[in-house]
Amino acid sequence: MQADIYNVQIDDIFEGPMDLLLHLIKKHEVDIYDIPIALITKQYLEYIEWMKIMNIDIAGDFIVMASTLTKIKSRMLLPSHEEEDEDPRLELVKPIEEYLRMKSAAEKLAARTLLGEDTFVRNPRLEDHLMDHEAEIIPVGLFELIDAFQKILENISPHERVNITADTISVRDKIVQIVEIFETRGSTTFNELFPKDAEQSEVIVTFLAILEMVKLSLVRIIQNTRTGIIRLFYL
Amino acid sequence: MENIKNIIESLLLVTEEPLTIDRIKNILIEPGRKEVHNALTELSAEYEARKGGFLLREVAGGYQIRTRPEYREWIKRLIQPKPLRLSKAALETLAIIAYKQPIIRSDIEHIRGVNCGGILRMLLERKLIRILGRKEIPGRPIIYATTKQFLETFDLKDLKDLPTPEEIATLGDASLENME
Amino acid sequence: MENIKNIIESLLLVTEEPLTIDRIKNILIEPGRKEVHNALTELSAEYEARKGGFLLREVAGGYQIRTRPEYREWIKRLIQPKPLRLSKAALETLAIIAYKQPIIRSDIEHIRGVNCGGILRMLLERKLIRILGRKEIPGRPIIYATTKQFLETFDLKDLKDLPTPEEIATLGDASLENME
Repeated sequence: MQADIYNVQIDDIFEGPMDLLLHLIKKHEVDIYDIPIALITKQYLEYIEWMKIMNIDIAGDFIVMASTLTKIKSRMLLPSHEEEDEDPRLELVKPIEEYLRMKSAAEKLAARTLLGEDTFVRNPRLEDHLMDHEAEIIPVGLFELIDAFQKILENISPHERVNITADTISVRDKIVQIVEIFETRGSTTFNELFPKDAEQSEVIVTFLAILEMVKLSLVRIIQNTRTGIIRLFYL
Repeated sequence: MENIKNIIESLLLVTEEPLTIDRIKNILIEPGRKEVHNALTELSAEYEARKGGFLLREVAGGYQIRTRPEYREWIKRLIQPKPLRLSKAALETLAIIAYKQPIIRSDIEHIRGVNCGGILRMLLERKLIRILGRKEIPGRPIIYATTKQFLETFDLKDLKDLPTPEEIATLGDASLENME
Repeated sequence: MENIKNIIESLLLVTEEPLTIDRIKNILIEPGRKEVHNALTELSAEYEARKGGFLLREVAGGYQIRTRPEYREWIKRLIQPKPLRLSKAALETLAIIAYKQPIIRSDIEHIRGVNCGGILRMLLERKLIRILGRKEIPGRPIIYATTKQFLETFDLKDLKDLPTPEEIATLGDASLENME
């Protein structure tokens, strides 16, 4: 029971077996090309033992490294028959070298002027750059808006028109809803605010909400003269 | 077209991603690659000379106007940047992919000595790496590579621009020191 | 803070919306409204003098860096939405779905006389069509329909405005030409 308290993630201590190995090499200030394999293996196993006692969840990777170390150690003990026999420790040195190279590469990457950290780019609102003296897009007046609204009302099926339920959405709630749409997308078309299956009462509330938002200068409404699509922009 | 420099500047100001010379050339129609390149060089020199709030960077194969790093703290007061904040483990994994790409997961894990499934997923989600395809060996493992976003984030012109890792000679090396 | 002008310039470069003097003042802490205002005036004068690609506009109660209106034609060429490039087969499939939706795959293939799994996947990826559900018949085949993106791509107010298949075909060709 009490052991649970000490249930530590291995990542908090050593990222992996390579990190533990490097920690030991560094601690003893030994040359990676001349690792005192017996000493390092002994200490490595002690660490694992300690981790077990501390109830640290030991990943299989640590065990694999332990067996590699033990294997190298035993091969070192065997008398070498031939001069040109490869040093068994090379099996360890090459991966360590590679790992250190990659660690150094990671450090160098982290030291660069990072986008979003040290330097930033422009986040342009494209319509702003096109809006200036834009002939094709005109600000929408109230009449155009009402025309569009009438079209939407015409599209509501008669069935929906009579079906007015008690829990209608208030204008203020609707404004909040519309603002939420703006906050995720920045702009919306007029028609999108009126779902096809909307009830008449909701359509009216939506329309009143838009008018209120225009009055409060919360939105800018423009219409593309070519397509007739009315678009609302959040200011 | 005498004001090619100004037009390019206006394009650079509007674009969201680095603009390649070819892209600019196609927009401008008349001028050739060389004129576009010269205009960009002039703009860059101009920004350097005036030492204002921004500079021109060649990055991910294109050009981009970026704020000067010295003003980062002020900009962070203005916008809530999506922090890059990669853990040491994630950075190492990313470095391995960057230097060894195209690479499969087991090769990455072989170098790092640990499982890195979660990290790969995170790097994929953040669009720093991408799936290149599958290796035609048993199990058809996924091949990973870095993205354009990686180049942009780390301010690299291209993959050749990657900093060379220190060759590790002996203990006491900088990398070993910085391990903690 | 001698470089207040540069800091403000970097802020203006990054922001999406016009920055008010108060907002800038709050970010910079030390300088008052007057100093911020002066810096903005200086920046504006500087941009006017150099007559580059952009200017400073006072808009919606704040300040914003915008491209010079004389370059808008070039900018339009830059930010033109990527033209939709669909093969004839894809356009046909899309047209069938648009006109016959909701429709299942076997019905599409019946009309076209060929397998169209790959095309459906591509159209789904491009968000031109979507999966509406499954038909409650043996095999529970997937039902396809067009998306809002489809309407936007083809500049349609709603499905009633759908042009004839012939008209769609020419639309596709026109986009193809614009690509060059």
